[in-house]
Amino acid sequence: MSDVSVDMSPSLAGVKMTAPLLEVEELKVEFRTRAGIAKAINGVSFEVNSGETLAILGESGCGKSVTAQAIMGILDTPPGYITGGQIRYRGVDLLKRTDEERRLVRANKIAMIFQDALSALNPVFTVGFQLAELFRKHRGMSRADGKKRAVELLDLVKIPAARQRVSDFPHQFSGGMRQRVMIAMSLALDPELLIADEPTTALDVTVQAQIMSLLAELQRERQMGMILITHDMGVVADVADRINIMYAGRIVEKAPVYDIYAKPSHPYTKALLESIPRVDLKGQQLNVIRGLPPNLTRIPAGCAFNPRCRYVRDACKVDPIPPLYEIKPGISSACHFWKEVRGDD
Amino acid sequence: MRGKSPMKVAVAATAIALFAAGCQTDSTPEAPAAGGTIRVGSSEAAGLLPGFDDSPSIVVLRTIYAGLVENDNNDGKVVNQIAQSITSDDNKTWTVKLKNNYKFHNGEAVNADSFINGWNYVAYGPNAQPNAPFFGSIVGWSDLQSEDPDGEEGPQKAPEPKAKTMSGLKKIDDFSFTVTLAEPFVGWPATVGYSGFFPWAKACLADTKGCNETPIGNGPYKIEGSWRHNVGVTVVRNPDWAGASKGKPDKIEFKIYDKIDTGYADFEAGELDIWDGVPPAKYKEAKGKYGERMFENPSNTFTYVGLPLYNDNFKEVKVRQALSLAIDRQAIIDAVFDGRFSAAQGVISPNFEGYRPGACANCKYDAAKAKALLAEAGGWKGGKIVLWANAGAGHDKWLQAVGDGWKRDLGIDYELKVDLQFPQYLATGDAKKFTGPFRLGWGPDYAFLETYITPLYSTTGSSNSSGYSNPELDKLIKDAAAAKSIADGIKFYQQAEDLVVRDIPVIPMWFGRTANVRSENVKDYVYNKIHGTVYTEITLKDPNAVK
Amino acid sequence: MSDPVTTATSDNPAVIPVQAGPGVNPQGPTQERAASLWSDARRELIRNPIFLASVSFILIVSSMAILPSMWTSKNPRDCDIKFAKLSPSAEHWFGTNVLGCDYYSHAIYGARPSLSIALIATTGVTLIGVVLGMLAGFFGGWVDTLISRIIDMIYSLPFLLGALVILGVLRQSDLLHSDQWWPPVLVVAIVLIILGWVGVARIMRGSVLSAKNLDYVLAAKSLGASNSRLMFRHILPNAIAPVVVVATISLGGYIGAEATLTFLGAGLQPPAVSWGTMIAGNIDYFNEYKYLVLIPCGLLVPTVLSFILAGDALRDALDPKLR
Amino acid sequence: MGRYIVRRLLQFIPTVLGTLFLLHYLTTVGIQLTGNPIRALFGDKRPAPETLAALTSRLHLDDPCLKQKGNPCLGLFRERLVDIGQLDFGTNFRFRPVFDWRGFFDRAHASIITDALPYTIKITIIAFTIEALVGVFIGMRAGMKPGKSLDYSVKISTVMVISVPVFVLGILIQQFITRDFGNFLRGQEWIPEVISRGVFGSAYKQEFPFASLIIPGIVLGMLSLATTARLTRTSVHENMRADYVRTAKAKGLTHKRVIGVHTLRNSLIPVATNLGLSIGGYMTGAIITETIFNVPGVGNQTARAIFQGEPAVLIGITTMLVLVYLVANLLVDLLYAVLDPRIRYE
Repeated sequence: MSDVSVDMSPSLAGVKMTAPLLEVEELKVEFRTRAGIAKAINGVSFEVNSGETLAILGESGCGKSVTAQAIMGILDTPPGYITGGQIRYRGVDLLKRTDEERRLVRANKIAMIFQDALSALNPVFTVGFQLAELFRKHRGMSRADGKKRAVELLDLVKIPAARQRVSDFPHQFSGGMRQRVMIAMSLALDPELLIADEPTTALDVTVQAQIMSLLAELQRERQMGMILITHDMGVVADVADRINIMYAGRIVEKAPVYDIYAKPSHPYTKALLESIPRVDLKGQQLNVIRGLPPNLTRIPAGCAFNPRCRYVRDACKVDPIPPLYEIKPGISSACHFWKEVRGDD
Repeated sequence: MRGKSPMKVAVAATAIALFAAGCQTDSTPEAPAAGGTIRVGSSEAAGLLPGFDDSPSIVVLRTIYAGLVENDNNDGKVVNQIAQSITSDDNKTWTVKLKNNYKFHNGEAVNADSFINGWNYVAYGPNAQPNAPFFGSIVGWSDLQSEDPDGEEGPQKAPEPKAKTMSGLKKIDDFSFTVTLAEPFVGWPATVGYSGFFPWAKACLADTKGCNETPIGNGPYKIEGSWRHNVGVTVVRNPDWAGASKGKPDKIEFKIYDKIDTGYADFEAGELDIWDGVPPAKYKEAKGKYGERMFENPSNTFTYVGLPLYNDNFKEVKVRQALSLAIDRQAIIDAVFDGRFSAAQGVISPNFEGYRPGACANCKYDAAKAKALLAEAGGWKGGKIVLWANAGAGHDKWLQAVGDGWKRDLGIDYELKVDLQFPQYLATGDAKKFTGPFRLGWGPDYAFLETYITPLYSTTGSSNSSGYSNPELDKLIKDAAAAKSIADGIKFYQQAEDLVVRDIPVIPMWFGRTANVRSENVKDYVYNKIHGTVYTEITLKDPNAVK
Repeated sequence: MSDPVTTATSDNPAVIPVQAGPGVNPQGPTQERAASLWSDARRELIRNPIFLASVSFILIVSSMAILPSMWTSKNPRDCDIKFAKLSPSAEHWFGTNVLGCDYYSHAIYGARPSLSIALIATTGVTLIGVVLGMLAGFFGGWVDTLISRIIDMIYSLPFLLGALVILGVLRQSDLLHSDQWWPPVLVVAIVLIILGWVGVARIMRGSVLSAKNLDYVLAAKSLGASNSRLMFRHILPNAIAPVVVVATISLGGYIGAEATLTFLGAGLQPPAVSWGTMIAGNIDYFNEYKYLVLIPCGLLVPTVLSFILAGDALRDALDPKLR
Repeated sequence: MGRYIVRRLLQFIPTVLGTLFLLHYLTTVGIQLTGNPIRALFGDKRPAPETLAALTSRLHLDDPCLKQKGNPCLGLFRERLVDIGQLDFGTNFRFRPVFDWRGFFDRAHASIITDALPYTIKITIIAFTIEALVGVFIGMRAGMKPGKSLDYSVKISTVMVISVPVFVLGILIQQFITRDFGNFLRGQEWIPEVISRGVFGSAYKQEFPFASLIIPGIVLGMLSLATTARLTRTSVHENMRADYVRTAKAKGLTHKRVIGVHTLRNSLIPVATNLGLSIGGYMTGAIITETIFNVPGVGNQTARAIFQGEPAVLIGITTMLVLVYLVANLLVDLLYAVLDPRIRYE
C-alpha cells in the first residue's frame, strides 16, 4: 500500500481553537433498509468541550451508536445516510469536508473505543501491528519505531509485560486486557475527543470498574473531551459530567449528572432509574418499563415514548412532537408534562 | 476414427503380380533429394516394433523399416524389396532369397536370421505379441502357443509352449530360407509386405523394450533421438540405405495428436504439411477451402450394419431385406457426412478386382418394396429395435438416421445403444449378445476380394459376427480356394457375394473415401493406393520453410 | 455491529437469529417475527426485477419440461433425412438438424431431461450432503472419521473419471434403455449424486463444527433439547446458507455435466433428446451450422443463469444481516 | 504441530487404500460385466484365441475371478497392493510402465506418469495463477460494491462460464481464438512466433513448452475461477461489515488500506482453502482440456485409460491423484493456521 505519510500534526483548514471541541446540531440519520426507511436519529444536538465527559444514555437501538458513527464518519453507507444537521469540530462542519480531510480527523483528533474488543480488533494481526500501524501510516514512522511506540502505549494502559505481549494476537488476551489494547489504540495519536461506545458492556463487573477508572484517569491527564455512550446508568454516575438521555433517535432529557439522579425530568429517565435494582428496595417489585422501543420505521405520532409512558395524555399522542423544554439552565426535558414528572408545582 | 481399428493390415496387391516381380529392383541413381522437413499429423502408436503395431505405428514403421516386398507407388503391384525372390513349386513351401547389401541402422546385416528369429519371437506365445496370428499359417505355429491354464480354481502359471521356433522356418544359408505353410496358399508372398513381417536386428531382440523406444530399423529413414510418447517421432534420412529410392525429405516429423479435430485444427493453423483424414463434419468446408490441396481417393474400409441372426427377430430373410431396402444410404451420406462415403453396391471394395457395380439389389433405397416385404414376412414383432454402436466414435448420428428411416418407412420404432466403449462393445459382439443391428467395419488384409468374404460370412469365419451360416456359401469358398487360377477363383467369390447380398446377414452401408489435405508448401504429393500417403516421397516447394 | 444485538432466539430456535439493523425493532413476539422473515422476504422478492425475470424464465422452461405439447405440435422423433440441416424458417423455427428433425421441437422436448437431471441431482446432493455433513460435524469421533474418509476418497477421484467408470458399470443394468424417459435420467442423476454430495457434506460439516459451540446451541442443549432437535432445528438453519450457494451453482453445473457426459459417450444417448445431447451431438457441425449449437446453448445458459440469480436473490432476501 | 502432521499422514493410509479398492472394484466389475478389455486392441477383427490369451495373461487380466460377476477379486486386489508396495504399478496394454520414479531423472526408465506429470504441473500452475489472481481480483471488486453493475456483470459472466460445458468452451476457443485469430496473427510478419504459434497455437507445441500451455491453462482455470470469484465476493462482502473493518476506518486509515489489508486478509482465508482444493478439481478439467489442446499430460492419459479400460493405468494415476489431493489438503490446512492465528493444531 502506498500510503502518503502525513506530517506530525495534520491540521484542518478553518479550525478555530477557541470554538467548542464538538458541536452536533440537528443531526438526522436514516437507514434505507428493505423494510423501509428507519429514522435512526431525528435531530440531535449537543456539545462537548475539552476536559469534559458527556454521557449519552439510552436503550438498545435508540441511536446512540449511530450518533457516534456519524461523528466519526464511519457510518455504513448504504444503508445509513446523514440527511441533515451539522457536526462541527472546533467550528468546522465536518459534513462539508472531503473524505480525505475527514479521514485525517479520525484517530488524530477524534478517536473511538468500541464495545467488543474481540471483534473490533483484527484477529489476524498482532496487537503490535495494529497499534504500530497508526504511527506508521499517520506519522510516517518505521516499523521498529512504531513497535516501540506500541509497547509504550501498552505500558500506558497498564498491560503487564507489554514488551512480550506486543507480538500477541487479540484472541490471546483476556477481555479486560483486550479493552485496554483498544483504549491504547484510541489514544495513540493524542486525540482531542474520545468517543467510548459501551466500552465496558462486554466485561465482568470488576473489570468494568478498572477500565472505567483507567479511562477517567487518562481523560483527566490529557484533558480530552469524552463522549461516553452507554445503556448502564450505574457506569455513568462516577465518570460523566453531563448526561443526555436518548430515546428513538431524539434526546429527551439533558442534565448534569447529579440532577438526573436527583430529579429526573422526563418519564423515560424516571423509568430507567426505577428499573435499576437497588439494595434499599430489596424485596419490592422492580419497576420495569412496559412495552418495547418503537420500530424506527413506524415511529408513533407525537411523543415517541407515549405508548409506554405512565404520564401519557391525549396531547402526547398527536404531533407536534414535544420540544426540549428548558427547565433551568443546563436542564431540559422533551415532555409536555415535565413538571408533573419532576413533582414540581 | 484413427487408431480405432489398430491391428489393421494393409498388404499387397494380387497374387499374380508376385511371380512377375522376380528381380527388378536395380536402382537408377536418384536425382538429388529435395530436402527439408515435412510435418505429418499422426497419433500415438501402440509400439514401434514389428510385433506390436497399429495403424499409427505402421505410418512410422514404413519409413524406418523395409520388408521382403513392397507395393509400387504407381499401381500398387507387389515388387521385391529386401527379397531377391520368393518362389514355390507347390504354393506350400516357399523359398525366400535375400539381397545381401541391406543393413540395419546399427550396422548389422539384414540376413535370413533377421527374419527367422524375428518371426519366431513374434509368434512365440509368451512374448504376447499381437501380431502373432499372422504367422499362424506356418507349420509349427501352434507349438509356440501355451495352453490357457486358468481353470475355475484360479490363475495358474502358463506351461511353457512345446517349442520356441516354428518348424516351418528353415535357414538355408545367410541370405536364404524356406517357409513351409500348413495349407497351400497361393497368396502368401503378398502378405509379407505387411509390417508384421519386417526383419528384427539382433540388438533389437536382445532389448525389445529399448528397441521399442529407439527402433533399430533397416529402412530409408532412421529415428532421431527416441520416441517422445504422446508428442512425436522424428525420422531422418538414412545415408546407408541400399534401396532404390533414397527418400525426398531430410526429415519427417510425426506429430502425435489424440483427437482428429485437434490435429486438423493444428493443420489449419499451418503447423502441419500433411493431414491424413479430414474430420467428417469438416469435409465439405475443407473441400471448398483446400480444393487442389485435398487428395481424395476411394478407400477399402467397409462399413456395415450387422444383423444378429442369433436373435429370432432377424431370422426371416424378408425382414432383413426390408430393413436393408428401407435405408436411404445416399441421403444419409449427404446429410451426415457431406458425401464423404460411397454407398455400398455390394460387399467388395470398388478398388478390387472382381467388383461389380450394383451387385446388391437389396442395397437400393425402395421404401415401398421394403414395406411389402415386411408385410409378407408378417410384419415386425420385436418391439423397439435396438441399434448398437461403440461410444464416442460418432456412429450414433448415422445409426439414428438409419433408425429414423425404419421408423418412417416401416413403422418400426428404435432406440440406440451407443454408450459402450470399444472393448465392451467388441466383447458384447464376440459373445453374440447384441440385441439388434450393430455397426462394424472391415478393412482388407490383402488386396484380394477373398478377404471381404471368407472371414465375414463363412460359417467358421474369424469375424463372422452375425452368426450367418450357409453351406452353399461355405462350399463356394472351398471351391474358390481350389481354383486353378485367380480369375476362376474370383467367379466363385462373386457367387458367394450374390448369396450374401440376397440373404443380408449384414446390411452393407458404404465404403470410405480418403480425404487428405496438404499445406501450400507441398510440391509433389505421392499416394500409394495400398498404404496411403508416401511421406518419404513428398517434396516441398521451400525446403527451408521450417527450421 | 456495535449496536446491541438481539440474540433472543432460544425461545424459538427455528428462527434464524435476527441481527437487527439499527433501530429496527429487535424484540416482539417470535411467531410474528418468523412470519415476517418470510413475508419480508416475499415482499422483498416481488420487488426485485432480477428475481422476477429469473423466476419467469424458470417457469417458462419448466412449462416446456412439464407440457412440451403445449409449445409444439411437432414430434421430435419425426425426422426426414431429406430435409436435413435446413436453416431456421417459418416452417421450422429453429431449422432442422443433421437428421432432418425439427429443431424447435427438440429444443422444447430437451428441457425435461436436462431439468430433471439437474433438479434430481441437486436435491439428492443437498439432502445426502446435509445429513451426512451434519452427522459428521455434530457427532465427531468415529462417525466423523468414517464420513470424512469417504469424503476424501470421493473428492480425490476426478469427477469425470468417477462418472465414466460408474456409468460404465451402471449402464450394464439396462436402466439406460427403457421405453420410459426417466430411467436413464435417473441413472445419470444418481451418478452425479454419488460424486457430488461430498462437496455439500464438507461445507456442512465445517458450518456445523463452527455452529455447534455457539451460545444459542449450548443454551438449547442445556434446556435438554434432543440431538435431532439440536441438529435440525437449531444448527441447520444457521449452517445452511453456504449450502444454498453451492447448491444453486452446482444446479447449473449439473445441466452442463449432463452435456459433458453425453459428449464423452456416457450420458443420455440419442435418440433421447436433451439440451446436452443437442450440444454434444452437434458440436462437430459448429463450423458450418452454428445454430445447431447456439440454440441449445442459448437455452441452457439462461436457465442456469436464472437458477443461480434466483437462488442468490432468495438467499439475500432471507439473510437478515443484509437488512 | 508435528504430531498433527503425523496423525494426518496416518489418515492418508485408509483413504488411499479405500480409493484404490473403490477403483479396483469398479474396474473389476466393469471387466466382469463387459468382458476382456484387451479384445478391443484387435478392433473389428477377432484375434486368434491363443494370442488373446497370451496378452491377457501377460497383462495379469487372466484371473478367473474377472469372469465371475460381482466377485470383488480380493486376491487380485492383494496382488496389486503388494505390487504397488514394491512401486510396481504395472503397465498399460502396450507394456509401457505406468510409473517408475527413476523416469523423472532418466529417460531410459520413462513411464506414463513421469512423462505426463510435468505437463500437467505446468498447466496446473498456469490455471492456478489465473484462478487466484483474476478470481480474487474480480471477486474483491464485486464484493466491495454489492448490487452494483460490476457485481452483476461478474455474477453473470461467472455463471456463463459455469453453465457452458467445458468442451463447448474449449472448442469455441479453439475455433475462434487459436484458429481464426491465431491465423490472423500468423499472417503478420512482425508478431513473434512465440505469440502467434506458441500462445495462439491450436495445440500444445514442444517448441513452446510454456507459451503453448497458456490458453489451455486459462480454459482450465476458468472453471474454478468462477467459484473463486463468487466465494471471494461473498467473503469480502461479509468482512466489509465486520467490526474490525470499522475499527480500521476509525483509525483514519485510507480506503485502500482498509480494503487491501484489513478486509482482504481475512476474506482470503476461505478463498485459500477453496484454491487449494481446486487443484484436485483441475484433474477433472484436465481430462477434457488436455484432450482438446493435445497436451500430453495426466488428464490426457486418464482419458485414454478410461476409454481403453486399462485398470493398471487408472489405478496408478488415481493413486497419484489421491496423494496429490491429500497432500494439497494437508497443506491447505496448515496454510489455514498461518492465515488465521486463532487456529492451532495439536
